[in-house]
Amino acid sequence: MAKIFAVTIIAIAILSAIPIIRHTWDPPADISTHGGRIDEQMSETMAEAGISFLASQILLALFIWKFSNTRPGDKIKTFPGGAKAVVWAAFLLVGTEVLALGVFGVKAWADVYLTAPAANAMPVQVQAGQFAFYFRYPGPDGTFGPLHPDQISEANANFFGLDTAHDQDSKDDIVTAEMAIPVNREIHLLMHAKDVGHSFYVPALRVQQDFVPGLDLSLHFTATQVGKYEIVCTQLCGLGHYNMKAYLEVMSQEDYDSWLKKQAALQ
Amino acid sequence: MSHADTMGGHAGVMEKPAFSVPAKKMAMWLFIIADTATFAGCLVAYGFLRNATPDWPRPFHSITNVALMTFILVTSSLTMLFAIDAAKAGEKAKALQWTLITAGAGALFALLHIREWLGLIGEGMTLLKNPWGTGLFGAAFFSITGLHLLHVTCGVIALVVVGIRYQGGRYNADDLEITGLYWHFVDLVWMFVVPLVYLLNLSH
Amino acid sequence: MAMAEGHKSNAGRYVIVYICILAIAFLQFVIAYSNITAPQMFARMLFLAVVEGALALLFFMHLSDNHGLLWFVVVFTVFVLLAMQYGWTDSFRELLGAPWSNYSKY
Amino acid sequence: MHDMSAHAAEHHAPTSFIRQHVFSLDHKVIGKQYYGLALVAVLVGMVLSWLMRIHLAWTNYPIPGLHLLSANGAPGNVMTPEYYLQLMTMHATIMVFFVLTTAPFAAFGNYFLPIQVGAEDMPFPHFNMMSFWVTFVGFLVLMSSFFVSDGPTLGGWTQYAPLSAIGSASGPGQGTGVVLWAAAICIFCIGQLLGSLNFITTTLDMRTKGMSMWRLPLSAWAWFITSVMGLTAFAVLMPATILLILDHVAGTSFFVPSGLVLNDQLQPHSGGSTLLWQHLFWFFGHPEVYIAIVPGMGIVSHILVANMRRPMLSHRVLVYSMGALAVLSYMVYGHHMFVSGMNPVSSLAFSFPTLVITIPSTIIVLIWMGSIYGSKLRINTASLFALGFVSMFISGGVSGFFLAQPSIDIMLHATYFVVGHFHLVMAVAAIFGIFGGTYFWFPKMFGRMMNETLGKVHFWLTFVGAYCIFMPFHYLGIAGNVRRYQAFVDDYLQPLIPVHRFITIAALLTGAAQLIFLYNLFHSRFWGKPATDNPWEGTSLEWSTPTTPPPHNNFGDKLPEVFHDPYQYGVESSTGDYVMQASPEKVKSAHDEA
Ligand code: HEA
Ligand code: HEA
Ligand code: CUA
Ligand SMILES: [Cu+2]
Repeated sequence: MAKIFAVTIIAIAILSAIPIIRHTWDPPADISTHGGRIDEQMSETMAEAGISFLASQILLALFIWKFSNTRPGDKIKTFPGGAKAVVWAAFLLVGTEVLALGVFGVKAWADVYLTAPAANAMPVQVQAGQFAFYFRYPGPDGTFGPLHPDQISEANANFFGLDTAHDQDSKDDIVTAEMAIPVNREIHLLMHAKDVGHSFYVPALRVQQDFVPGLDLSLHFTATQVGKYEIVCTQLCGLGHYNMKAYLEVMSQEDYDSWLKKQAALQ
Repeated sequence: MSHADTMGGHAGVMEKPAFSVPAKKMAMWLFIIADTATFAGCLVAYGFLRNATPDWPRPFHSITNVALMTFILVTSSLTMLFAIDAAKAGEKAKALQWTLITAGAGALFALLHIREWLGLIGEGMTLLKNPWGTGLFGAAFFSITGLHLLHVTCGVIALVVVGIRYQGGRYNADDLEITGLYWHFVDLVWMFVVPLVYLLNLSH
Repeated sequence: MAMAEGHKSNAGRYVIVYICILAIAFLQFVIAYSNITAPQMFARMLFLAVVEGALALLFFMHLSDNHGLLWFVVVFTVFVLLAMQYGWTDSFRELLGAPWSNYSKY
Repeated sequence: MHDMSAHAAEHHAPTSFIRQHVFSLDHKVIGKQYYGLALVAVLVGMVLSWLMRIHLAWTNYPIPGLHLLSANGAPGNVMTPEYYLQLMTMHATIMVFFVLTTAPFAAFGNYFLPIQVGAEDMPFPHFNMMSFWVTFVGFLVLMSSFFVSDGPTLGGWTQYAPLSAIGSASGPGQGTGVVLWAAAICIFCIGQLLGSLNFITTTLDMRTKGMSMWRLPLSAWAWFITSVMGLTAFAVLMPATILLILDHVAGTSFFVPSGLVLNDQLQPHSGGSTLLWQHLFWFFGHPEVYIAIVPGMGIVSHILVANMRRPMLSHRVLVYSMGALAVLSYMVYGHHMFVSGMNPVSSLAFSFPTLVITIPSTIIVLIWMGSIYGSKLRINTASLFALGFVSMFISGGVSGFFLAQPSIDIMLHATYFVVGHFHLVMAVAAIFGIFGGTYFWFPKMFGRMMNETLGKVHFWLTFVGAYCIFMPFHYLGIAGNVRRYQAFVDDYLQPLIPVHRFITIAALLTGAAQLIFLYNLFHSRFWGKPATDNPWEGTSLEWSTPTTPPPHNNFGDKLPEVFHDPYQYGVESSTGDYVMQASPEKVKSAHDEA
């Protein structure tokens, strides 16, 4: 029984590792400038934690194998070095791992969250509401008009609550249901929640950030590959949570300009 | 062997209790730790919201009432200590007397507190809104002071019950002391509620 | 159980502590009327309240007589109370807004 | 409280049925009641998970009979999106609170903590009884939300505001459902606080002669450490749920900011903070997950030593490590909030202690493994489950190590990677603790042995099955599969649906395997082989009771006296290779620490 158990543990551990090693299920390929660090952090962790995982499982299995079929006369042995060795091993091995990954990780994290967007980054506002994203571009004047929550009306397609009659800045704002951005240009995403918590997750862009009702937040990123990607909501927001998504279209600058013109005409 | 004996750590049969504190008293201390966390949770929530809200109102004009309440509650802690002292010295009648005085002070405190509430309600303050600013003020104020008032009320009842049973011989000086611990704790909480909830919201 | 013989009254000590607590409370009321900023006021109030509370814990609740229990209660409670304070940075974040996130800056 | 306890339980056995079986003051009966409650709860939770799994794999297929559960939730037997979320919320709430807090902690702890410290009972039997019945009422309140008009809440077990706080405008079940949920949790907290008071005072003040703190078995230490955590964790969740209820019934806005618009209606709320709820919830939430696992660690250690026939490499290091987990658990809660909009600097401040938590965890695991080295390991169902716990804890713990890094959590947060992580540690490891405890202590609790063959079959199916369910969750998460989705409509999720089907089949089979356990449990209860007083040749006090199950006052008319450390195995004594704690026999031992 013990031997089968030991073999099973080893088999499970190795089988578990195979899809990882073969990259059977990987996240969508990275299209951001900051994502490389995140991926690197991920694969380093995968290597170190993976080795720890395999090593511990296999060791466990071997010990079970070896020490479960002792004969009555056998003496109890003590692990060489005893508890002291164990504590030292834990502190040294895991401690260095923790320190190394912890310290490297700071950089990857800071890239996303602790750096200011470039001064020339292109602003886009995104609003999350049950169960859709809407995007707003500032238009030719480069400024966003103020939001008036009391004027929000799905029926009149006034998703943001803009008062185009009175607010000069709002008049040229462009509101869309999908997000288009030019490639290789830093985007400064201004996040606003209309009702409850939502999240902005684009796996390919390596960004995820919750929307917090009552607190506007921001993200900044640069997409490097033209293409169509999915923006999905990852914060439970109600019955339509699973279906709350939008497309992110990364375009060449020319395509983007003409797209924006078309959208402006539709307002 | 009666259970009551083991609670004190029956010499010879059991290990000495940790910290030499018998189970009942230990339980009260643990309750106090937990209750501290409860009050702290409420106070942190209040502080978080107060700090985050620019239009936080500072409506209190007069501090006479709350000063009086503080005086009464702190004094009731003193009378509680007299009760315990008397009980430890075996002076039963005196102990009961002091306990009931403590309970009376607690009741007076509760009455003043309710009067205070009624006054604020009269000025238009409710859980939802008040004339001075964000509605959160009333919600936080009534929740925190309400929780404290609940503790005072329970304390008064406990004091009366324990006092009477002490008189009847069912409880001893230690039980009175444990009730006293609770009472001092209610006082201690008030020492934080007054400056944080009242005095910081005093209008100038 | 603790019985009459050998019990000495602590009334004197209690009254002294009582007066100290009242004095501190009085000081708080005075500070409440002084003209200082809210954070300054808060710091002073909290400090004095902690002193008051410590007096009550030590002498009214007799923790000064039992050092083992004193350490257990104080270390445990203070640790938990401190751990609860992480939220403050977000309180300020809500007050001041998250950095780079105000759309009307454009 | 005084009238409650002082004159409690002069220890002669009660005679009336009510006092014996319903409002019993006997910690052993209360322990069994808790066990029964957990069993009922786990079955409900498991059935809910089947329904969820079937729906996830074959969305919009009818599940026969489902409309009987809720006509609104499953018109034509097809689960609606909201009903999926409602079932998910109930699944998690039931499992976390009413299974994982009650079974390893309240059930086994109640039964065995007083016995292991050598006491007749807990110091406050009335509190103990109330603790169970209050918890039971909490369970009823939670279950009642299945029967209100728009069903239970759909907000997830974390009940993030403002979804949880603005009422039914935000979705079905967000009105009465949330109030019932919050009330149930609040009541539950009260019950567990009463329990914690009893556990701590039992450990500190009720130890029999010779039972110094260091002579407590590891299971007793684990319960003690857990109750210390519970004391403050539940005390903070309780007011948070009350504030949440106030937001509903009184219309306050603690957790609801102003300016929210639902269905084109500007909400009347003003000023609250949604992050505040998250801070309060997770301040409880993270200690809670250790409340779920630490008793399991204690039980597993206890089972392992008895089956390794040698003491742990170091008793003290294990205890210190569990203590370190408890301390650190208060400093890491923000790792659930890395991308929640919390200050990103705090994320780093939370990440570091979270990473550090792997060190005591590693020490615990390595002490177990190092103790197996050179031991004379006995393989039986209990020890298999204990070893299975170790394997599962390693797997689940390692995936926690990924999540602990905020930079990686950007990709993995709110994906099935998280679901895989916490099911491995909670739904498998901690549940294995319960299984191990059951197979190990059943003879003492019911005086009969469980069937070993059935037990081993149950173990194999569950062990392999659980890995088949919960390992693939990690792959899904790495591929970006978002959790709390009732269906997978996004383009990039389509290729993952076959994986979900595989998981569902594994889940149904693993679930079916639990029927073997149930059969074994009930059959052995009445017809099992009668058990001896000490079937596993254990050393701690529960094996020294004069009868099996123990008499009403546990040890007859005389409390035992303790002469040894808890785990004196591998010695030479008159009884064999072990000497019991209560035996005055002097033996030569390399391991006497006390
Ligand atoms: C029993 C419950 C339990 C336990 C024990 C743990 C243990 C750990 N958990 Fe887990 N966790 C949960 C239950 C639990 N967790 C739940 C329920 C959630 C989700 C809640 C929700 O959102 O619904 C969650 C979510 C969660 C998150 C948030 C993820 C997110 O939402 O984005 C994080 C992030 O840091 C985390 C980290 C950890 C860590 C570092 C440990 C560590 O304690 C693990 C330490 C153990 C080991 C590491 C294994 C043994 C060591 C070795 C074999 C040595 C070598 C290994 C390495 C060096 C890696 N957990
Ligand atoms: C203890 C906790 C626990 C347990 C046991 C389980 C058990 C299972 N869980 Fe669950 N689950 C959670 C806690 C738990 N879960 C939590 C916290 C969430 C998060 C919800 C949220 O997002 O808000 C969740 C969410 C969750 C999801 C994700 C939903 C989503 O994000 O959309 C899924 C999906 O498959 C799932 C599946 C399962 C399955 C198949 C099982 C089981 O079927 C596995 C098989 C069962 C067993 C192996 C145990 C059986 C035990 C016994 C029969 C007896 C034990 C004895 C006693 C108690 C006395 N669970
Ligand atoms: Cu929006 Cu989920
Ligand atoms: Cu956690």
